[in-house]
Amino acid sequence: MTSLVPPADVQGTYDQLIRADKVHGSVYTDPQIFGEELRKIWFRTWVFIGHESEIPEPNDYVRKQFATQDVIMTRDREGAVHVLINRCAHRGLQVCDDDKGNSSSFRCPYHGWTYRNSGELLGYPYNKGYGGKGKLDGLGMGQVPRVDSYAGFVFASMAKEGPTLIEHLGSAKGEIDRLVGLSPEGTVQLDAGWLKHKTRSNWKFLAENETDGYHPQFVHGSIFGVTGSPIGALYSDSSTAVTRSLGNGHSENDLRPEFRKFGEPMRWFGTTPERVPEYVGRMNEVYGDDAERRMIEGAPHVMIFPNLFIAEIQVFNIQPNAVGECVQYSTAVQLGGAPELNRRMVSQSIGSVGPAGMLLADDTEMYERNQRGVEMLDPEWLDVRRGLGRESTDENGFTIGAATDETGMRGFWKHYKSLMEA
Amino acid sequence: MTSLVPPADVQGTYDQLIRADKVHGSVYTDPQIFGEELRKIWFRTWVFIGHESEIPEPNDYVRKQFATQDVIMTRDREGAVHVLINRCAHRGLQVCDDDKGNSSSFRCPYHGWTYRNSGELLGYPYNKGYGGKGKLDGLGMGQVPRVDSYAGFVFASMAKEGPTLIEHLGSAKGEIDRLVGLSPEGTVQLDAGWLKHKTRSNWKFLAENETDGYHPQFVHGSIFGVTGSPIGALYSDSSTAVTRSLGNGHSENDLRPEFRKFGEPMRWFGTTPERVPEYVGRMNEVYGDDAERRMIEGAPHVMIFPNLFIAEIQVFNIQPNAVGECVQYSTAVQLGGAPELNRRMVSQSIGSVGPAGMLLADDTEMYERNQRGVEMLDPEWLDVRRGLGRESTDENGFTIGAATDETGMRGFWKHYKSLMEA
Amino acid sequence: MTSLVPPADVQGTYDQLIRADKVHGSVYTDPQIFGEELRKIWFRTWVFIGHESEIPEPNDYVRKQFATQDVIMTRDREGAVHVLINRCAHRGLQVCDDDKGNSSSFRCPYHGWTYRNSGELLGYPYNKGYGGKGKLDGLGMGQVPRVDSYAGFVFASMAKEGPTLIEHLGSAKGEIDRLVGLSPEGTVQLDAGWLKHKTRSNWKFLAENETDGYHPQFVHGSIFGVTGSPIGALYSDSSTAVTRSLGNGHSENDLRPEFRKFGEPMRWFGTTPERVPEYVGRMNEVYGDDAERRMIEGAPHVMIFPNLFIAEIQVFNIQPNAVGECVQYSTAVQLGGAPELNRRMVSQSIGSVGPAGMLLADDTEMYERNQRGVEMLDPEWLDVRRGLGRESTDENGFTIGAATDETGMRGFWKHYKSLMEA
Amino acid sequence: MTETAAPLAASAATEAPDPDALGPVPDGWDVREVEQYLYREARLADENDYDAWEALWTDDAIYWVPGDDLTADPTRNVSIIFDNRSRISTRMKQVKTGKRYAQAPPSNLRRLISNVELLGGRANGDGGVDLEIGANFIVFESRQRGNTIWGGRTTYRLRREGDQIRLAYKKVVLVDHDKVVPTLGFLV
Amino acid sequence: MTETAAPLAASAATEAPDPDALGPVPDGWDVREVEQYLYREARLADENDYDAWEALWTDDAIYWVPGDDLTADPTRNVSIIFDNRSRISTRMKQVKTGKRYAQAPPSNLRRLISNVELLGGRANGDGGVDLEIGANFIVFESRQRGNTIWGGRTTYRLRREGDQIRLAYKKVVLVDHDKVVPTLGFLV
Amino acid sequence: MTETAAPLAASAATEAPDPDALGPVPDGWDVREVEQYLYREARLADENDYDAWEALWTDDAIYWVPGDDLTADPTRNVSIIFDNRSRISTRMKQVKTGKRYAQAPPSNLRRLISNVELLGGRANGDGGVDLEIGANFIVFESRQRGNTIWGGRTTYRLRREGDQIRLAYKKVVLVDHDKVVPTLGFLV
Ligand code: FES
Ligand code: FES
Ligand code: FES
Ligand SMILES: [Fe+3]
Ligand SMILES: [Fe+3]
Ligand SMILES: [Fe+3]
Repeated sequence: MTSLVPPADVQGTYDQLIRADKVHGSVYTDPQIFGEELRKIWFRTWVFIGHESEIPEPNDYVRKQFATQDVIMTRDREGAVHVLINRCAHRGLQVCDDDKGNSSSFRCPYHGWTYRNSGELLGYPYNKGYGGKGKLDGLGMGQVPRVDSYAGFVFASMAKEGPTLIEHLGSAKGEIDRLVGLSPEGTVQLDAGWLKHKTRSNWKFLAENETDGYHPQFVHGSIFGVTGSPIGALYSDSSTAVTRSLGNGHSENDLRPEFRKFGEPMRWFGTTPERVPEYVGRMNEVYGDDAERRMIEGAPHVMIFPNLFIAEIQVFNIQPNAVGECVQYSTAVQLGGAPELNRRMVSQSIGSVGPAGMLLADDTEMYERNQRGVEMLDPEWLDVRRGLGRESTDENGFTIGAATDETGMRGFWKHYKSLMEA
Repeated sequence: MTSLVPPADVQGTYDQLIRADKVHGSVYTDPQIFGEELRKIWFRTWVFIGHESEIPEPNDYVRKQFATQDVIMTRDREGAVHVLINRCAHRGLQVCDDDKGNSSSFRCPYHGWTYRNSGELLGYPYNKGYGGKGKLDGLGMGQVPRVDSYAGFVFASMAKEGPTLIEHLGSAKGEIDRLVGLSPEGTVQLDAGWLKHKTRSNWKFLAENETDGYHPQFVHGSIFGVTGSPIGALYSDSSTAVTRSLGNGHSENDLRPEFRKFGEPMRWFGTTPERVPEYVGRMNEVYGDDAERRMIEGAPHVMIFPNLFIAEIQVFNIQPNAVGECVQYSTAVQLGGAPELNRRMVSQSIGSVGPAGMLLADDTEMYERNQRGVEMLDPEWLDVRRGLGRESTDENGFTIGAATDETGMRGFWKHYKSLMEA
Repeated sequence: MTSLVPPADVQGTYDQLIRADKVHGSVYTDPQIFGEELRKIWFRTWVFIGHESEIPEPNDYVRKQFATQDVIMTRDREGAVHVLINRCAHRGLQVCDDDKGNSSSFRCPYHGWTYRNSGELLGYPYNKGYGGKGKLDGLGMGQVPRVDSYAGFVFASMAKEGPTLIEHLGSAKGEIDRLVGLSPEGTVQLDAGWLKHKTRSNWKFLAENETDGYHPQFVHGSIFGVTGSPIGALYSDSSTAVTRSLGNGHSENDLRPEFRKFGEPMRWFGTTPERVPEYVGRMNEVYGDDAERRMIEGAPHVMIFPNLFIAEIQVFNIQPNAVGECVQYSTAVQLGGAPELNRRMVSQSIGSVGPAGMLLADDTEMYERNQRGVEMLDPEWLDVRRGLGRESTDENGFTIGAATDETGMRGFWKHYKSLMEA
Repeated sequence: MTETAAPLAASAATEAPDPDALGPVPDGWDVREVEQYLYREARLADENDYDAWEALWTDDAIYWVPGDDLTADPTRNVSIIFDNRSRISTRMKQVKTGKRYAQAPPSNLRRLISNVELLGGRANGDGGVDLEIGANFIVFESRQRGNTIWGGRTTYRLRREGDQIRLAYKKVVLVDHDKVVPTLGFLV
Repeated sequence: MTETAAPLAASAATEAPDPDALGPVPDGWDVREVEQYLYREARLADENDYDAWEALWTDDAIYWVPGDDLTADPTRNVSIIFDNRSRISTRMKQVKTGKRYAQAPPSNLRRLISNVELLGGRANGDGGVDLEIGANFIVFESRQRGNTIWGGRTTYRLRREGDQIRLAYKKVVLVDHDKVVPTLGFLV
Repeated sequence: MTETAAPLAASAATEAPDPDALGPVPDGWDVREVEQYLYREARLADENDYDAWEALWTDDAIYWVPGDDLTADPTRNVSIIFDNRSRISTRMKQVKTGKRYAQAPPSNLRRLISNVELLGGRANGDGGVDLEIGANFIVFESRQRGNTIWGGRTTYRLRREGDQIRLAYKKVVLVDHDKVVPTLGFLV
């Protein structure tokens, strides 16, 4: 509705809509802006698609959502990963209708054209109609031009050129390393399935919320209270945890200061070494002196722009459907060589995330109330000034704020604006 | 659909779309025009929101629809009435989720910001993140700039300046006085609850229909017939009732000439003094010689631009959702000091209005068929000439037509055009 | 969604969107283009509405869909056929709410205005309000300016001037003649009722598919296989059938070469003379030596631009609701004087077409997957080159291709472009 | 426009039921028999068999569809429907004219009645005890407006009169009773 | 495109039932048993157990889903479905190929059968009397097209053959049978 | 954001049921009694009577709502819900705080349970045999988000403990379990 009532005092340029301490509500509700986001962000920058462990074998494939696009993440005969757009080069039919499987090729049901799982056109029936075989060079299923992965996390970019994935990840890369570093085998799998949570909210409310350390005590007080969880304390005024803007729109809640303070291995996981002896043993074996640090500091809590959120033991893939709707795909982290932990992570994740999760269902309620709220006309702005007055720069030159500060959001908007104005 | 097929012969200026004797169908179907109506009518002129009797006590509040806006009508500690926009000044969340209640403040669930029921920001948790208390001057829930009431009817205007409520009501004020004058205590309450009737129709079809004296015999013949109702006769060729354009888009069906003709007290209410002795007694007590006139002339039948309709014993609040959808909120008039009448008015209203009402459900069917009809392309126009040839001017200078004439609609369009061209 | 992401490399002119060998996906997904199609195609050229046999008696009427318009096909007292737009000239109400019936006039429920079944305003109650009777010249229900029929097939055009129906039908006329020529009485009825199949697809996917000889073996293999149907062979590489572009966007799959090859009467109908002796007898009686040819060559398989498809024994009426949705109305051909055949045609049609049809439900699945597919962004184009290299011109100067070629589609697009650029 | 609905002033003086007065399930009732009765009532409503449906009611009938406030006294607050026997009769007469446009043409309807539970006994005005029943329903309504799916909870009270079972009370609470609802023209 | 459906010309000569021929409920039928039978039929349809579902039918089976005109003779007017036993068989064979794309991939389905009433007895071709039953249903269908909720009224005819109960007749009238409906690819 | 849900790490070690272990329907169960029990369970869930609902469960309870892969082992793959008794208890405690925003304010709910079939007996951990039941459902949910209609298939296991009937197992498969679903905050 606000799109019917453009704000009187802004011209709509991103410089006016996005300011140091506030953001205009229309960026969450204007369909034109969403269309521009598709072109300038979702179909240009690196977007998280899935994990290699979902397609372990040659010729495995799984269908995925890539913003508004229906894509297939495939592993070809040689093991290379591709992201294909699910559209036939003949008359544009949706080619693949299975959610996942194993096949070296795809066949379109309409006229029987077939494609290699890397997208090339393999054959077309009655080829005389085209003057014989091999006469349709250049036709094939759409292949997302750039696909790359890090620690098995597969990202895709629709832009033929641009920053590499490593450049895009920048310092967020280290957070993925931290996660992998909790595996005795140095590997992570995301093969426990994905929950699919429909959210009637603009995708940015999710991205901003992921490292918003201000909300947990309020939104999640109900579960913290009944379970006696210590999590709330990590996001309080007295917490030593910091919120860090990692550049390129990435941000994290760095909880290590709190965990170091206690210095208790596995506290980050809400348990003790005694309760997971096998795991602790393997970690000590593999990492020796450094094992304790790893088990004390725990997993990262990082939002990787625009759509990958690693929340310690869960991973979220956020994909937009429309200006006011998106999907949260969530799963449990599974660490190579840690069966003991993995089962617990599955169980905890089921309790926490997804449509009925005791944490995420409440976040999602906020996202949806937020979307309804910004349809209202006054006040027009969202405030993001929290912590602006007490930010500092860390040893690596990153801006950091207190545990409950909006430092991450400001980093998000800085990068968002740079992309939208590009 | 018509928006896909703009009329060939109009440029779309309101002067061309709205003429003395016809109106172009696109004003009911064009989303752009609806957006402009929001800005130039709904968010500028005085709009009926609710009644003070819905929030009798200090700190009472009730949520209301104000066109596309979710608002809260509150009464503060001192008894002043406010209309707040239900959006948090922090990150734009919908703040209040209760339909009604009593509270001196509202708390946003997302980060715990609290607001006084007059909209001012009361507090925000962990205030150090903002440099301490009271550092967020200027932030608060949106307050509709002008709120005023007459006889307890609360109106709001999003325009900081403009005609006063009294100026806007103009002569319609007298009609409200007539209603109040039927109460031995000179008061009206609207505290019998509201029925909420979803209507897939443009709001203007309702506003125009409310004083359309041409339709009752046809649309309501079914109920008039089975109940032997005399109402039909009031809206016939031979009726002495008049349709009056009251200026500012207001209009009425003035039935007094008919009731004066009979000179029977309480006939307007379909009853006799014998059946409501208590009430008649109190009226005579309070108003002496003038009581009889009041009880003969009865209650007004007036449409107050753009959304308040007083239909003798019922009150309607019309609010638009979108170009093709609106909501009718309806309730029974309750007269101070008239318990005997009030129960009957509740019972009659239940029978007449709302989603199952024996009168309004049929009007609503017409509204929806009207909306479907104007999606058709030919003829492009709606005819509003009825009675144009027999209008006259009354002693107060108002245009009046016969009981079945479209005098009220023409007054509506004159004012509508003046606002839309402003 | 693609409308949010306009193709980088086209300016959007039809010359760029529609090329000799490919068509841009946006023509199936862009709401603006759909709006332009309504104006330039649906509301200008001749559109199939229904058949005279649906309203055999004077004053019969039946409601029909005409693109986005709700129309009434009527037969007046004198037997003339009219197509009225279902909108009241007074305030635009939908006038008629019955699907069909017999009446010399229509009455609007809102204020009782009545219309002759040819659209003229008959009367309006309380006419003094208009200065008496007959004062509203020029008001009436919308009448589609041009209505004409051929062999009982009723077509309507919203354009007051333009090619005649016969000119529009051009050579497609001969195909209708072929169908009629299968009736011993030389008549066709479409009075077996219509199935109404909602299809979430752009209408053009249907129009193109109707004479696409490339898909049957793949889409319909399931039913051909289990029933041992010979139909598949008609649409194979080795078939002698031809695809013909008939001009004006019309096209056909001409199966006669195949049927002549076998020279078996009634083979086209999947039966033998022995099984329909009565019919064969009547045909011989009436057509003598020519009867056998007719019974060998069978019924046409022709798509008449933009929305009439005669599929041997079934007739389809395609009507668009929106850019991504249309309706398929289908019925069984009924031949005058062929009761034996007619029952079989009803039974076969029920088995083949409509929402549960063993053929059409599968085509419709393709239409809907096609629509989903073209929402994808890469490849942007649909390929229509099939057979381009082996086309020839027949004795009448029409382009013909092999049984599986896209000759018909290219003819469709040529005409489409000419109308859209007009 | 709305007209003064004077002729509709059927006195709705009947009090709202006292929710505390629920006693044990009276003897002589079988869930199966009750279900079949409710299915029949549903069928008559679905098929617009107005006369047969009206004939089900007792003289002290209450047919109630509350609005948003379920705690409200229907004699002092508005409801979507709050009919006594005479108003039920008026409602039937109106729709039978064929010009009750909200139901002309009539909706196509089918409803599912499920989760039928015998809840207890309720003292009635005749000194007897009515059987109180709870059930959930879904109504699939189709009309030109489009398809609408209605859902809710119905509380029925049945009474034996001679060899007849009669409907004394039917309270229908829509799941979305607190929301904006479209025209409810059929017998819910 | 549509092809001449010659091979589908299974004769549907079976007459439409005479609506006046309904007699009393034949002996030996219990609502509970009937319900369980209908629930099983529903489960087989929901779970695409095509062979077991097909085996329920008698040889003179009629499976009928009328279109907009409920008064039409299905042998002279089009219906959405009007299958005799042999066409039921063809339909099952087609879907079992796995290339009946309207059901490949198959819909996810669950349906509720409710308001089951034994309506009477109907003389059948074998000189016996079939039990005629009425029930209402809602089907929740999910496929890539989206979720669709179907509702309507089903008239069944059951027959005992030895110790088996067989389905002789199933007529499914959709509530919105007179409207435009999407592909109905599953067993309704 | 999501926090480490450590306190939620209730061990869900209970194995997924072996689908092959279904035996004959144990003695002493009547469909009618079972239906009434399921209707009561449904009513308690619809009316947010959390304590009474929680009290239905056995100590070895499993409350399971699978996600898209129905063949997945819930101890190794994510489910929408996979609660053991202690997590059911945690879930109830949370919602009773009144600050479980996904259910504060609570949804308005009514559900239909239909097609109830006694499927067989399933050996339980106590050496006894639980009754396994299948039923279909539709839930009509209304909240500010809008109305949502949920549909699916529920497999229940009931056990007699003394004179009580207890719920040992409830597996709810949504028809659209393989699709994106909105927040499921209520007791399904
Ligand atoms: S559309 Fe894919 S093969 Fe023709
Ligand atoms: S959005 Fe309201 S307190 Fe943060
Ligand atoms: S709108 Fe048709 S008579 Fe007035
Ligand atoms: Fe009216
Ligand atoms: Fe086809
Ligand atoms: Fe959170």
